[in-house]
Amino acid sequence: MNVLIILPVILPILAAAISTLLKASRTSQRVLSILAVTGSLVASIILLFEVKQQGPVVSAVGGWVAPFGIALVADMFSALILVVSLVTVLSVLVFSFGSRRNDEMWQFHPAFLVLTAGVSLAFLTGDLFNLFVSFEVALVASYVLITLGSRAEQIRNGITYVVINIVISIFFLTGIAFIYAAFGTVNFADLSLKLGSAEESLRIALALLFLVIFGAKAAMFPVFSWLPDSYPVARAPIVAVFAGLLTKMGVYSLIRVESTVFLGGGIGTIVLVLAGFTMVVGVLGAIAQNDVKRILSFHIVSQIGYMLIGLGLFTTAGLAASVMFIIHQIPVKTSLFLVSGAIEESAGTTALDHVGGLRKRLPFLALMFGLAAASIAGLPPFSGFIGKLSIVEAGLSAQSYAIIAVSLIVSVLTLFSMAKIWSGTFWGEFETAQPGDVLVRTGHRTMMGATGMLVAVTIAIAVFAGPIYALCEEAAADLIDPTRYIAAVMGK
Amino acid sequence: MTTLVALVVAMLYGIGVYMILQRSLIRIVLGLSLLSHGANLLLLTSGGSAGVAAFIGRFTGDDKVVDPVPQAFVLTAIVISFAMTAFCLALAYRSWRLTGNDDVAQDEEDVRLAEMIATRNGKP
Amino acid sequence: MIFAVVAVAILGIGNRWGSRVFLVASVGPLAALVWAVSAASRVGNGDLPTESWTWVSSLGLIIDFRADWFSILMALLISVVGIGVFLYAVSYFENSRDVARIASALVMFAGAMFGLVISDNLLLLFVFWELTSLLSYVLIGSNEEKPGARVAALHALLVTGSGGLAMLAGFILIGESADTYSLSAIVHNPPSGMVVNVAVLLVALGAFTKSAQVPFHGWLPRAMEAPTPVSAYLHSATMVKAGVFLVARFAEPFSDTTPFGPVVVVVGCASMILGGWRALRQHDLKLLLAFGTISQLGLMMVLFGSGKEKLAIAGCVLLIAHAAYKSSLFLVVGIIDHQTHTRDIRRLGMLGRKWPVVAGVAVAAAASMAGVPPFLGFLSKELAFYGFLDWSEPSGLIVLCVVAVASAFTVAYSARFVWGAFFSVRSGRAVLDPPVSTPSPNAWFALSPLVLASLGLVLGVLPLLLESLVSGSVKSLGFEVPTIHLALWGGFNAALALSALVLVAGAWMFVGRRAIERIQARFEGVPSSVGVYDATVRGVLALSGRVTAITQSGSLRVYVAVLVLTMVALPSIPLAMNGWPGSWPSLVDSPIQAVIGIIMITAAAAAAVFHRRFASVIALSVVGYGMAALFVVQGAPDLALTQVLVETLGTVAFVLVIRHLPEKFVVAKSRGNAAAIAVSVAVAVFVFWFALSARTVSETAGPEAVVATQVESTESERGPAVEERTVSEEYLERSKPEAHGSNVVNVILVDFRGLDTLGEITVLFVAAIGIVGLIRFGARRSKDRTEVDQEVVDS
Amino acid sequence: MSEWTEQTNGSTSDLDQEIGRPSMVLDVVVRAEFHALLVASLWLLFVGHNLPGGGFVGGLVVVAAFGLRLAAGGSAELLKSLRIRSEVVLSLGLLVATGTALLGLVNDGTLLQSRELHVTLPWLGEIATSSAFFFDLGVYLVVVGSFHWLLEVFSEPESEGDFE
Repeated sequence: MNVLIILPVILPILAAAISTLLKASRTSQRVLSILAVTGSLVASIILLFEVKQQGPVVSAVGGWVAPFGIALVADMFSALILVVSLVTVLSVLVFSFGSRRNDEMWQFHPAFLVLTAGVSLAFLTGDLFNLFVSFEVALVASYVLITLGSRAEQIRNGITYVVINIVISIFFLTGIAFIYAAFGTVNFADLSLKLGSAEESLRIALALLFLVIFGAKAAMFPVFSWLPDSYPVARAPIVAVFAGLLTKMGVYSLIRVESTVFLGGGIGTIVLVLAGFTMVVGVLGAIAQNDVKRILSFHIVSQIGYMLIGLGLFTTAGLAASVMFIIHQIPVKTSLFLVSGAIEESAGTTALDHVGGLRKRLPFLALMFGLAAASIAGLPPFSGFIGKLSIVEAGLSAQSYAIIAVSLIVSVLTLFSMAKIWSGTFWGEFETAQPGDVLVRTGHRTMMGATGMLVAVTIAIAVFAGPIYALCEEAAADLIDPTRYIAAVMGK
Repeated sequence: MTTLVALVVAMLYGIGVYMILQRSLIRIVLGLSLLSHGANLLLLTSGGSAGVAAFIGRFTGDDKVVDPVPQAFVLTAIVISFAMTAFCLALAYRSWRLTGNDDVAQDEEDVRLAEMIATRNGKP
Repeated sequence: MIFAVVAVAILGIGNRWGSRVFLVASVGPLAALVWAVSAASRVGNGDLPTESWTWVSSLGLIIDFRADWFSILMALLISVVGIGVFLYAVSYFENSRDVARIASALVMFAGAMFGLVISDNLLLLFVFWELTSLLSYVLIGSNEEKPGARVAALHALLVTGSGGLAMLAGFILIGESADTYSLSAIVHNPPSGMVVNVAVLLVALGAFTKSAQVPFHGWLPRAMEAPTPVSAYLHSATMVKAGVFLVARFAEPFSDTTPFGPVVVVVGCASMILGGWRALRQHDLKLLLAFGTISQLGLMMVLFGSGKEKLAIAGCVLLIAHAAYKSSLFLVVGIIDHQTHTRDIRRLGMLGRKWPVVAGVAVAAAASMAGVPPFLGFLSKELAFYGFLDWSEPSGLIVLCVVAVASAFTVAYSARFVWGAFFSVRSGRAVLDPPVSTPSPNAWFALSPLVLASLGLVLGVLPLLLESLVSGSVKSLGFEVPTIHLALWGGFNAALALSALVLVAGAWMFVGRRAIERIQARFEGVPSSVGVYDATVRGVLALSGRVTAITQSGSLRVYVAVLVLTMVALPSIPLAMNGWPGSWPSLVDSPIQAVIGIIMITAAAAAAVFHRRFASVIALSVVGYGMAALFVVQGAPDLALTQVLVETLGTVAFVLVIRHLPEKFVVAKSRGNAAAIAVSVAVAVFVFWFALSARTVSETAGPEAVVATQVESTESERGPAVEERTVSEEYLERSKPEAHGSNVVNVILVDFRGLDTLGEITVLFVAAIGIVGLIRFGARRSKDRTEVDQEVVDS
Repeated sequence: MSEWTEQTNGSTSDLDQEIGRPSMVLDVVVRAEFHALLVASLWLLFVGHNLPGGGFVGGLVVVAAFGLRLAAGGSAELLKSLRIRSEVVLSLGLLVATGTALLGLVNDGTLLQSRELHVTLPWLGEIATSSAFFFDLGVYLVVVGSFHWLLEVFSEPESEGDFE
C-alpha cells in the first residue's frame, strides 16, 4: 500500500490547483481545503499504523528504485511528525474560517494547501535534492502567506523573511553541490552508506554546513534573528501554522540528515553549545518583548534549543526526547498563536500595554491559554512536562550536566514570560485597544472550537504519553542505527 | 569542475553576498540572482567537467558523456530561482508603492527596544 | 479522582450558588478523610495499601500510590484543615463574585496535595509538587486587579518553580543512581556517591523554596495578598509543609551518608531565628503569622532533618499542632479582616470585649503556638527539648540554644498577636483614621477556627489519641521505634525547665517590645529576601534587554552577514584541519570557457559597482547569458536554452519594475561597506576552498590511487572505468529502454525525478499567485478593510 | 534564438516609450513571428523527450512570444495574446501534471509511472514518446500560465496611489 505515502503530498497540490479555479466561491474553497487536509490526515494515520507494524514504509516514485529514483520514506519519526502536523494544520484551517474575512483572500487557500504539501513532502522524502524542492514549495507558499494583505509592516518584515530564506536556500543548494561532487548521489540511504568511508574532516565539514543550513531554517543561534522580526506581522492563522510547522521542518531535516546521513557526525558538542545559546538568547528575547505575538515568536527560538539537545547528545534516549519534544511543540505552539490571534481579533491588539483583564470577558480563551502556556513552560502534568522530563533524563544519564542546568534555568524564565503574558492579558484592569467591550464576532465560536480542539490534542498527548513515548523511542532507535531505514530504501 | 569554474563560482558568491549586504532591495535581488548563478554553476559542475551532452544515440562508448543528473537539478533550480527573483521584484514594487523607495527598513519594534536600552544605559 | 470531578462540577455550577459552592467543595477533603481513616485501619493491620498505573514507563513515570502512617498523617491534616477552611469560606466569600473559580482551584489544590503525600514515585511526586505551585499562583493572584497580588503570585511561582526544577534534577540523579524512581525502594536502599550528594542537596533546595526557608522565604509574606482562607490552607497548614514532608522522607536514609542533614539543620536554624525576629516587628496580623510560619517551618526542618528518631517524634507532633493552631489563627485574622477591613494592629484592639468567642479561640491557638501547657504546642516543644538534650554531640547544644531563642521569639509574637488584636487598649483608642466598624461575625463563621483551635487543646490533654499515629509515622520514616508514650506531663526535668525559661524569656521580650523595636530599626539596611528577588528580576529584565538589543538589530544586512559568516565559519574548522586541497583540477576545459568566465566576472563586478539601476540589471543579464554559454560548453543544451529564456524574461521583469523606481541607487554610506567586503571575500574563499576539497575527496575515495596527472581522467571517466556503477551511469543505460526517451535530462526531469519537477511547477504556481496578489491586490486592500468593518458593525 | 533574444532585449530597454504607442510595422512582424514561435514551442514540447526541448523550454518559448507582443503593443496586446485567463491555464497545467501522476497511482500503485506511447501529429508524423508526455504538457501549461500572468501584472499601468 504505497499509495498512502504520496497522498499527503499530492492531495493538497491537486486541491490547490482546483482551488484556484474556484476562486470566486469561498465556500467551495473551504470545503475543498478541509477535504484535502482531512484526506491527507487519514492517510498519514493509516501510514503510522503501517509503520508501527512493519517498520519503514518506502515508495519508489515512478517505480524507480532508490538511489535511482526518488524514494518517499515513512519511518516512525516522519510518520509521527506528519500526523501531528496535519492535525495542527486542520485546526488552523478551521480557525481561519472564523477569523476576519480579510485574511481569507482567495490566495489563502491555494497557498495554504501548497504549504501543507511542501511540509508533508519534507517529512516524507528520502532524497536530499527533493528535500530542497520540498523546502522551496513550503517556503514560497509561506512567502505568499506572510505578505498576504500587503500591509506596510508585512512588506517590510516580509522582505527580511524572504531574503534570509532565499540566502539559506542557495546555501542549501551549495551543500547539495558539494555532496554530489564528493559522493555522486543525493539519496539519504545511499549517502549514509557512502559517507561511512568518507574522510573524517570532509564529513564533519559537510555535517556542520548542513547544521547551519537547517539550523538557520529552524532559527537556531546565531541565525535566528529573522524569525521574531518576521513572524509577528502575519495574521494569526498564518503565523500559527508557521510556528507549528516551518521551523519544525528545519529541525526535522536537521535531525534526519545529521543522524540518518551523517550518523551523528561528531558534531555533538557544537550542537549542544548552540542549543544552549539558542535556549538562553531566545528566552531573554521573549522577556524583553511587550507583545504577545513577539514573545511567542522568541519562544519558538528558545524551544528549538531544547529540540537540539537530543541531537547533541546523540543517544537513543536523547533523540527520543527530541522527537517527543517536537511532537508536543507543534500543537502547543500553534494553539498559543491561535489564542493570540483570538486576542487580537477580540481586543484589537496583542500589545501587553493595551490589553488586560480579559479573563472575565473571555474565560474559555483564558483557560485555553492557561493550559497551553503551562504546557510550554513544562509544568506537569501537561505535555511539555513529558517533553522536558525526557530531555532532562536523557541529558543527565549522558552526564551532560551543564546543558541540563541551562535548560532548567531557561525553563524558569519561560515560566516567567508566560506568566507575564497571563498577568498582562488576562489579569488586571480590563482594557482593550478599541472603544467599548471586547469584540465577539460571528466567527468567534469557530475560532474557539479550533483552539479547543488543538489544546485537547496537547492534553491527549500528555495522557497517552506512555504509548507515544514508546513510538518516539522506536523512531530514535531507527535514527541512531539507520540499518532498517537503509535496507527498506535500497531494497536489500 | 575546473579551477577557473571554481573561481567564477567563488566570485559570483562573493559579489552576490556583497550586493545582498546593501540597502536597496533591487540591489539585494540582483545579489540573490548572482548567488543563484553561482550555486547553479557549482551544482552543474559537481557532476564532473565538460563532455558530450547526454542524448542516447548521440555518443559512442569512447565519448566522455556529461553527467545528466546535475543538469536536471540545475534546471529545477533555475526555475525556482526565477520564481524567487520575480517574487522579490513584486515585493520591491509593493515596498516602493508603500514607502516611496525600495530601501529595506529596520524593524521598528527592534529599533524601539534598542533605543529604550540605550537611553536607560545613558542615564546613570 | 474525586477532586477532579468536584473541581469540574464546581466550574459547572459556576457562580450561581455563590459562596455555597464551598459546601460542594468540601466533599473533596471529606472523601480524603474517609480514605485516610480506612487506610489507617488497613495500615493498622499491617497492610500497606498501594495502587499503580503506568503512565510513561520508560521515563520511569509511573502512577504509584502508597499509604503508610506518615502519608496518612499528612492526609489527615489536609482533609481536616481542608474541611474547616471550606466551611469557613462559605461565610468569608459571602459577598464575593467569581467564587467558583477559587473554590475549584482550592479543591484541585487539595487533590494535588493529597496526591503529593501518597505518591510513591519521585516523578509523580514532582508532578503534584508543581501542580500545587501552579494552583498557588492562581490562588494568590485571585485578587487579580491588585498589582500587588499579581507580583506576589509571580514571586511565589518563580521561587517555588525554580526550586521544584532543581528538585526534579535531584530526583532524576537519584533515580538514575538507584535505578528506580520508587520512593519506598530508594528509602529502603539509598544510593550513594558524589552524584547523590549533589542530588540530595538539589532536593533540599526544592524543599527550602517550598517551605519558605531562608534565603528563599520572601515569597511567603508576599503571598499574604491571597484571600485569607487560601493563606490559612496553602500557606500555613499544607502546601508549605510539602518541603518538610520531603525532608522527613529523605532524612533517615540520607542524613548519615550525605551532607543533607547538616544543610537542612543549618538552614532550618537560620529560618527559625530570622522568621521569629521579623515576626516581632510586623504590624499586619497576616504578615506576623507568615513570618511565624517561616520560623515554625524552620523548626520542623531541624527536627526532621537531624535524622534522630526522638526529634522526628517531636516533629510529627509539631506538624499536627502547627496545622491546628496556625490555620485557626489565620481564620481568626480572616474574620477580623472581613468584619473590620483592616489587619493592622496599630488600628485594632479591644476586639476581645466585643467578640469573646473569637478572642477565646485566638488565645487558645496562640497559647498552643507559644507552647503553653496544656496545649499540643507545649507537648511538641517539650518533646523537642527532650530530644535535643539527648543529642550528645556539641553541635546539638548549639542547635538547642537556637531553638530555645526562637521559641522565646515565638512566645513574644504570639503574645503580640493576641494583645494587638484583642486587648490593646492604647492602640484601640489611638485612632488616627476613622474608627473601624466592627460588626459581629456570625456563629458559622467562627465555627471552623473554634473547632481547629480546640483540637489543639483536646489532643494536648489527651495525647494518647495520637500515639499510634505518631509512632507509626516515625516508623514509616525509617526509624526503629519502640512503642512511644506521649504524655503531657513528663515529670520535673530539664525539658520542662527549658520550656518554662522560654516562656519567661518570651514574656519579657513582649513586655520589652519597645526596646526590641529600637534594635530592629538598626537592621533596616540589611537586604531582605524580597529585595534580592526584586533585584534579580530587574537584573534579568535588564540583561534580556541588552542581549536582545545586540542580537535583534532589526537590520536585514546584519542578519545576512551573521548568517553567511556562520555558514562559512563552522565548516571551516574541520576544513582547516584538512588543509588546502592537495591537488588542483585542470585550469580550464577549453579556452572559450576562460573567455566566458572572465566576461562573467567583469559583468558581475560591474553590476555591483554601477549606480544606475538599469545598468546594473543589464550587467546582470550579461552574467546570465554567460551562464548559458558555460552550459553549452559543459554539454548541457537544455539548460542553456532554458537559461537564455529565463534570463530574458527575468530581465524583462526587472525592467518592468525598475521603470517605476528612481534611476540611481541611493549612494550607500561608507560605514559598513568595508565589513560587507570582508564578509564577501570570506564567502568567496570558503566556496572556492570547499568546492575543491569536496571534489578532491571524491577522487581519493575512489578505488584508484590519485596521481596528479590522473585526476582529470578519473574525474572524466566517472562511469565506465569505475567498477561499481554510479547512479548517473544507470540513468544513461535505463533511459531509453525503460523510460522511452533519449534526452536523458528530460527523462530525468519528467520521469526518473518527476517529483522534483512537480514540486518545481508548484513553486511556480504559488509564486505567480503571490506575485499577482502583491502587485494587484495591495491597492484594493483599503477598500476591503472598510467592507469588513462595516460587516462587523452590521452583525 | 539568440537573434530573437536581442530583439526583445532591445525593445524592453525603451519600453516606457513603447507602451501605449504601438507601431504598425512592428505589429505585423510580431504577429507573424508570434505564430511561428507558437508552432516552434509545440515542436519543442513534443520532441523534448528525445531532443533538446521539453515542457519548460517549450513553455518559455511561448512566453517569449508573449514578451514580443507585450513589447510591440503594450499590456493591451499582451492580454489579447492568450484567450483563456492565465490563472486557468496555470491551474489546468498543475491539474494535468498531478492528474498524470495520480493516474499512474490508479494504474499500478506507483506515482508517476510511465509507459510507452505513440502519438501521431499532423505535420510531424508519428513520435514515440511516453505517458510522461502528459506530465510534460502539464509543465508546459504551468509555465505558460504563470509567466503570462506575471507579464500581465508587471506590465499593468500603475493604479493610483496608496502611499501610506
